[in-house]
Amino acid sequence: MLQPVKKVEIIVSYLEVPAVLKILKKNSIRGYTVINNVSGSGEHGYSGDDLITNSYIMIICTDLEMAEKLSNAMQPLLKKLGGIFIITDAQWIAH
Amino acid sequence: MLQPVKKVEIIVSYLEVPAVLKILKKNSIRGYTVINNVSGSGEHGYSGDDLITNSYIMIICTDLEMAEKLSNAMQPLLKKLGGIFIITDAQWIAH
Amino acid sequence: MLQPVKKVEIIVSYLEVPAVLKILKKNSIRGYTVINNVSGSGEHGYSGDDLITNSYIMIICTDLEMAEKLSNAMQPLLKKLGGIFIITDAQWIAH
Amino acid sequence: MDSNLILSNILNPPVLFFFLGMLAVFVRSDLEIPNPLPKLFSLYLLVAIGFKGGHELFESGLSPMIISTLLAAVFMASIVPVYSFFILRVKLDNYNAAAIAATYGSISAVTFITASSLLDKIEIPYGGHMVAALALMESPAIVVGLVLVRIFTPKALDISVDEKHDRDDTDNKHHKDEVDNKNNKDEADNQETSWGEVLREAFLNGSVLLLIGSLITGVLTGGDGWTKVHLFVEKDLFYGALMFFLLDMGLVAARRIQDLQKTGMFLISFAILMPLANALLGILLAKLVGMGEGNSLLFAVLCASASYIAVPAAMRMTVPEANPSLYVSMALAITFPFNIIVGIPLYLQTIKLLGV
Amino acid sequence: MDSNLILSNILNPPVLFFFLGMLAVFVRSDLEIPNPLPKLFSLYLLVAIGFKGGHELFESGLSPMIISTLLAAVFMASIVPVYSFFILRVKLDNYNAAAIAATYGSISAVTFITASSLLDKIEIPYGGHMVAALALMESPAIVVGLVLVRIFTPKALDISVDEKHDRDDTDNKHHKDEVDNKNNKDEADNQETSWGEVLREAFLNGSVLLLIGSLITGVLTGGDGWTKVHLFVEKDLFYGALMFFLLDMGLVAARRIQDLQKTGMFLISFAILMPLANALLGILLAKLVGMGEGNSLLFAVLCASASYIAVPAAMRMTVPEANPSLYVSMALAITFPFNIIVGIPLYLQTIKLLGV
Amino acid sequence: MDSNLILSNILNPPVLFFFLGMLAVFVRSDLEIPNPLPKLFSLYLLVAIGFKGGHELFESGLSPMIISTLLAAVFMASIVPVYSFFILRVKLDNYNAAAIAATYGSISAVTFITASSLLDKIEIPYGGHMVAALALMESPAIVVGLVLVRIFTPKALDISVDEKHDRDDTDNKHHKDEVDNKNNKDEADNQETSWGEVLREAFLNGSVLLLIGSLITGVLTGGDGWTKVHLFVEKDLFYGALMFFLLDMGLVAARRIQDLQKTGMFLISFAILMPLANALLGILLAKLVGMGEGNSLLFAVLCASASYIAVPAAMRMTVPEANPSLYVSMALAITFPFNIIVGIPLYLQTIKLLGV
Ligand SMILES: Nc1ncnc2c1ncn2[C@@H]1O[C@H](COP(=O)(O)O)[C@@H](O)[C@H]1O
Ligand SMILES: Nc1ncnc2c1ncn2[C@@H]1O[C@H](COP(=O)(O)O)[C@@H](O)[C@H]1O
Ligand SMILES: Nc1ncnc2c1ncn2[C@@H]1O[C@H](COP(=O)(O)O)[C@@H](O)[C@H]1O
Ligand code: NA
Ligand code: NA
Ligand code: NA
Repeated sequence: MLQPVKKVEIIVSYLEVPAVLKILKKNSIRGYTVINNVSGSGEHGYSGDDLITNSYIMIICTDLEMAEKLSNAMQPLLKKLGGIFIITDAQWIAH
Repeated sequence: MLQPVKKVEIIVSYLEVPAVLKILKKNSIRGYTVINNVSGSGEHGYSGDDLITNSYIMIICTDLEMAEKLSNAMQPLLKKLGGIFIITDAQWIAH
Repeated sequence: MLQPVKKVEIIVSYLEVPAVLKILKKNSIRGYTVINNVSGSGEHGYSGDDLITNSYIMIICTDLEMAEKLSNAMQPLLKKLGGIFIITDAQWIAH
Repeated sequence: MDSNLILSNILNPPVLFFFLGMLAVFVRSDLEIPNPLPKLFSLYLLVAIGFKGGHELFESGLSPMIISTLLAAVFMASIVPVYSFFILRVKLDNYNAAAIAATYGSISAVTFITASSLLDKIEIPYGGHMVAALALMESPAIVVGLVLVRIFTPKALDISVDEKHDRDDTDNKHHKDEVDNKNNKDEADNQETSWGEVLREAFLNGSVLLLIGSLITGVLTGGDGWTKVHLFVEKDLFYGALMFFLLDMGLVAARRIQDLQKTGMFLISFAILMPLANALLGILLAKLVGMGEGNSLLFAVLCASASYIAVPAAMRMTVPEANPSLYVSMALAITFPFNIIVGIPLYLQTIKLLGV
Repeated sequence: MDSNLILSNILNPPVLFFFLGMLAVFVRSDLEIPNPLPKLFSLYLLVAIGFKGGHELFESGLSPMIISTLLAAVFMASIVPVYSFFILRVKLDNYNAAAIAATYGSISAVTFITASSLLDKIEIPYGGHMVAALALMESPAIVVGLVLVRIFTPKALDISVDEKHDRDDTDNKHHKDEVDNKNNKDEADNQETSWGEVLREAFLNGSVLLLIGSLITGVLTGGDGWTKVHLFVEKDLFYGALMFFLLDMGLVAARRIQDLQKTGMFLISFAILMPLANALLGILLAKLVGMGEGNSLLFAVLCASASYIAVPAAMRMTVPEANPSLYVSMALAITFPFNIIVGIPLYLQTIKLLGV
Repeated sequence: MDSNLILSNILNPPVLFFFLGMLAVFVRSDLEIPNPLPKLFSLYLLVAIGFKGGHELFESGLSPMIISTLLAAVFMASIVPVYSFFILRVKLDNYNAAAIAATYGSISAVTFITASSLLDKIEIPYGGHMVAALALMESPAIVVGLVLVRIFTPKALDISVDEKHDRDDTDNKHHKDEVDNKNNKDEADNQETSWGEVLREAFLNGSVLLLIGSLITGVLTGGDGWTKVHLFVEKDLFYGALMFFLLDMGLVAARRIQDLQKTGMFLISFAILMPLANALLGILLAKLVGMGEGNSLLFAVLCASASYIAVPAAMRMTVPEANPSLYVSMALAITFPFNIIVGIPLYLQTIKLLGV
């Protein structure tokens, strides 16, 4: 009943969320979850709280290869505009 | 000092949060964290942003079997109303 | 291209966030993400919703030892004021 | 149709802001009203119309005409979902038919408010009891919808049903009776809980409670309370909040328009023709009761409008087999703009023509 | 008691909305005012009473009576936690006793505002300097509470204490002195930081700063500033915001009521009797100072009310050994509704009887 | 300088609240206005000035003077970033120079509103068309900034550039031309998308659209709409919202001040001297056009102010090589407070001296 999946977590400026969702669409990924209004600090200094906040995007990939495919598709955006992309192993209930 | 735990993550419509908390209570789980106002897309189309948003619920289970017990208890709800349930291995500081 | 990292997740009262960020600074950690307005229940009863909410803090540590170092630095605070500290293995795109 | 009426309706700041919201989505602007700010405006509008209605009810007292109006309101709210259901069953399965029927049996408070702002503008009077009618019309359709599901798919309300309806949002198949209804051991149990939940959801949901609570507060605090807060619940502040809420509704409705591709012509036609039919029925009933011009318009608008908040929330929990993107999109992306832009002046024109 | 007074108090839209909020929780409605909207109302109310008080202070100037009132305020805020502490120690450990004592020494701004709205309604005048009294009474109790902890459990404020107090929310044991206080090497260090933090938390916390800042703004901008913004800080908008905030407080207080099971009869009685005693003391002091009817009521209400925002936040950080669900629930689920519903008219009646 | 003018400007509740916000950060109070409440105030302010400006435009109609003013506005918005760029290039790389230049070419609506509130206070009239000027001045600088980047670093706008500019926030090196601009196969493609995005971002971003939409609504709904909502968009409510928004701006600006350490004296001087120069140029142009005292002040303020919302958002996406903490901090932590506190009365004094 439990099935291995890859959990992808992305943190980018809220301005870039449309670009990320476009990439998901291109890769035929229909399932994702977004948390807006996230603040944080990284190479580009502090974001959040005031004018430009971050968003957190989570994608559960049942297709294990998809996570890495996605990481390739996201590379240019991350290189250019910064942000976080991580992959974790998890298990999910296929319902 | 670090101790293995199971991290359970649930994403459901905010309307279903009371039902999930009831299930937690039934299983004597007192510790959980909820993030409201989460948006997302899945089999049931887009939720969030406007009228009906999702909630993200996280439960750290120190009792490793509990995670799977919980997954069984949640099955009917997930089958009926959709949503995400995943389990990840983690370590925590027992304080 | 994918590189192993440790993902640290902390849940504490929003009142304690400045103290946690101070600890991060002391350990020269510049990258973190905070989600405010998180509710939850634990040993100290229910927080959130009304007067005192929790915050969720996530730190991706590329330096694998840092996660445990951080767990030591956080111990006294967690002992005193409660909260959650967990570590998960993940992989990230070094961009 | 009287073009002055259309112009009066459109050249209203709130209605123009609805267009502005839609425009923002069409030109892909990043304009947005972040959560939970829209909730602030909707809570405020409910309190304002409730309190104002209560105050006017306090002033006017109960009359036989008011009581007939309230009975007519409950009658329409109960009967609309029934005939809607049978029309929808022609093309849809029972679940979707019942959910959409309930949606159209209930009402949209903002459509009502927009209509009342037109009446204010062209100075046609209306009574505070119409807010009570509004409150009474929110809930019955939810219950009727569920009764219909229970009658036509007897085992459907079982909350622990084991097989999930294979909903498919990507194409346009809404086959009838394709759901497998397994019996389940603790069915009886679950059905009871379910009914309790349903009735609570129907009659005690947040907006109904806030509206009725504000109405009663308006009645109880009488002239004194009114003097204290009337500038909070009416006039400039009220219009301002309505402007912002309609701006948000424009954004939300326009975002839903793309979902309509999956909806098909049958449902799109339904979302325009059913309001017209319901409004006409409402107007005739209003004439029968002798409501007067202003109240008749508000009554017609209540009959014609569809719920996109209370009913979808209830249906999502109680008829999960139905596809929310169908009923929400129809109510929000077609019926709501149709009523706001075309419907309100059209119904008023009809009322004038029929000499209600 | 004068039943007119009770009715006047209850038939006030804000108080009725407090009941509506409680009702919503009791009937398990899904009505809610999502975060951070309640914060909007509380920020607004602080600015409004601060600015209004400042303006009135600008008009009246400082008088010996005003200065005596402010001294009386600081006196009560410092003395209430001391005697409360010794009463509470009979049944509780030092930590919980000190935290609850601090809670009752401080004040609730919304209780104050509700009382002033009753005075407005029955047209009894009161002075702008009472807002200054309110501001002065928020903080001292926090400091007194900590001093008490320091005196009676000398090593308690050590921020890096190694053993965690085994708090137990599920049953009702609050044994005295059960906490193990290990000495720690860098104790002195930590205590200093801790004191600095405590004083800042006490005197510069957000609500105190905003209130005093608005008060000073009201004084500095004089008649000119008042003309510009008076309709923003008083009358209909003020009552409207108070309605919404009390609606939220009703929701929050009712949700806390279930926590009271764990509280026990001793603390429930304390949460009603202590406000009565404090109010009476306040009234006597007010008579002594010669404050007049309106100011006496506000002073009594300040003495009787308990903090559920500033003090809990401070105590959670500085006396973590105390159980927040005790002091928050007492202040919020018992003392606050008691004052709003019964206390305010009762104190006013007493003032009238005593001919203050 | 006329000390009355300075006092009049500072003893304005909104300006005092700006100081209060800064003070809260300096004394490390926990005062905060949680997200998305500041957004509520900024949306409201845009709607209010837009609608009010539209109404006044409706009353006054278009005159040659108004048209000259709007042309002067577009001229200044286009020319300021050009000369700013060449000054900044002396010390900075092209990316940062262009981003900062664009920031100073665009405007800050809140600075404009604060200036208009001073004019209201000292009763100097001004025209509704100045809001149209404001709207016209938001966007051109974004486009000019990008054109400059394109001309001076021809391959920079390539959205899939493979090498990341090694931004370094911790020290103050902003070497010129250190960025490696690799050619990329699908460059042409990406540049096109990029340009479309840029123009949309510039001319259809949320604040521009809302402002222009409200302006047009104000024009279209004429006297009728104005009667309905004027108390929503002007007077007490407007000042109240401005108070809250400036309180938040004080908090935000003060938090940014620590970033200035990394900025260096060159940029700090630029952030004060450039507004002075731009204001002077604006005043001379205003004299040429014959705008009158009030409009001249608003025009000077538009020229002198720098954008900290629209332009940073655009630059972050389109010139990611530039360091946002530079241009945001300069605009927010130096130029904004400078204009609010010193600039506005100084520009007005200058206008009076020059007899504009
Ligand atoms: N090491 C990290 N751990 C957690 N979040 C991070 C980390 N680095 C960056 N972030 C998040 O990603 C956002 C953008 O990162 P950056 O582009 O590095 O400034 C930051 O504002 C943080 O919210
Ligand atoms: N693959 C996925 N990855 C992340 N979140 C998902 C995924 N699938 C569904 N969700 C979330 O779960 C919610 C309900 O899912 P569903 O019932 O499939 O529509 C969605 O609105 C998303 O927020
Ligand atoms: N087992 C758990 N799983 C998830 N979150 C938890 C858990 N225990 C505590 N928390 C979170 O941590 C906060 C503080 O915990 P505590 O100090 O135990 O009351 C709670 O309010 C929850 O948000
Ligand atoms: Na209807
Ligand atoms: Na007190
Ligand atoms: Na400028």
